[in-house]
Amino acid sequence: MRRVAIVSREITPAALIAEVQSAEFGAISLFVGTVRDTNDGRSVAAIDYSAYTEMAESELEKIIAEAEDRFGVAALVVEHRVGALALGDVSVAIAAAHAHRGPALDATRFVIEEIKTRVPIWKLEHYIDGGREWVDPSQGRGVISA
Amino acid sequence: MRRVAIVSREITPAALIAEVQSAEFGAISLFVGTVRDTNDGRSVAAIDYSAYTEMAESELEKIIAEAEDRFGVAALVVEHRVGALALGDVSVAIAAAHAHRGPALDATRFVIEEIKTRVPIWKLEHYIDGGREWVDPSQGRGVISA
Amino acid sequence: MSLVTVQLFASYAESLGRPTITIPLEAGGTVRDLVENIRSLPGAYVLPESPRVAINRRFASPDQLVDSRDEVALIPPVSGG
Amino acid sequence: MSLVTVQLFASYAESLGRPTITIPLEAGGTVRDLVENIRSLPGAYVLPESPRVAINRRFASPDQLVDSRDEVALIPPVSGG
Repeated sequence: MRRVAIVSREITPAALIAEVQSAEFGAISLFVGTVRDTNDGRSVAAIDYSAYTEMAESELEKIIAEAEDRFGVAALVVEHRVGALALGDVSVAIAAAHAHRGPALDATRFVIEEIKTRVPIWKLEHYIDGGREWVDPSQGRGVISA
Repeated sequence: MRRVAIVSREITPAALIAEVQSAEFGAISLFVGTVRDTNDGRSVAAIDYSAYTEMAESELEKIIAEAEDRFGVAALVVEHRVGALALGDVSVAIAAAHAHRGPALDATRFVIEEIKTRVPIWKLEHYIDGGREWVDPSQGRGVISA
Repeated sequence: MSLVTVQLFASYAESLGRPTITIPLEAGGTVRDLVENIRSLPGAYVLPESPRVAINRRFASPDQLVDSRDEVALIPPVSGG
Repeated sequence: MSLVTVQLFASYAESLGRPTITIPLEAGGTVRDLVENIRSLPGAYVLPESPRVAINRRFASPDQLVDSRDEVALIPPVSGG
């Protein structure tokens, strides 16, 4: 089971677990990213996620192929949501299954780290104080403030 | 949210996620252990899990307190099931949440590794060929064969 | 001379005011040349010294040649997850 | 001389045929002394050279003193998860 998707609906982590689960695997690792109420000391009200969808899915496919090569994890499902997300909403979920725990945990961490550096998805944060900012992890702060 | 439990009912991973989830956290890491159909090359039919329940819960409490100290993870829930488990059944689930992904992932891995070395829980594996064996990771094989 | 269509996203699309731009490029032009041509547009101050460029949905090096039939995109610093 | 109740689990309980055993121990006896006294029981061949012992739900060192009021358990190699 290998699948990636950029989705514009709610992500259900339990569905990803069910997708990778199999009696041949003894370990499932799931990572879930959610919209946090604070970033860089500012109170976040909501986040708009956008993507270059075709390339994002293509990069995600490459990342899970690399994870399979590195860790031998054949069951790996990734969903990333785009659109207007509220506080607490799930933005990304990654589920990996393997016979043993080590590779399942390694694969999950690898995928989220790679997503953060090379998958073309962007966050526009809206703050409680009315401001908004494109999040730019390479700068520590966004590139456009308002 | 900190909670540990040795349970004799089904474990629902999604319930653990919901327990640790909060808008103050941006990352949730979940590890799920399940009954695998093969161990050490033998076909497994089922596993009986037993525990020294009071001490197991006490060790789990210590482990999550250590994880909190090490990784600053304040939301950590662990359930381990005992009794007769079938193939694919969830034996253990660990959910950790944190503002950031690193500590959430580190805490989950720490807890499962510690469980494997110091929580008094035991597996009696039943094989398709009719044999049974107490699993002993320190030996590579069980200590009693039949 | 050909015209290359370039997709913009996020802060770049906002600053340049459009989701796509059409940029003239000499035959044999590279990613570096394309970026230099984009710098003359209003709002292009938002671009860092070496913005990431994707050609046909893969990250491209500055020396890579650009063809007008390529799917070209400027990729702002990513922040998914 | 006092009597110490020791809980057994998993392979140890199976090999020694009981979930608890009662073991005589001299006053001032240690975990090491207790384990030596257990070795005389039928089925005790299952015990490794230094079995883990828990006193009051904590792993104990071989030199720790054992009191008859303690909650004592022999802990087989764990295999949870």
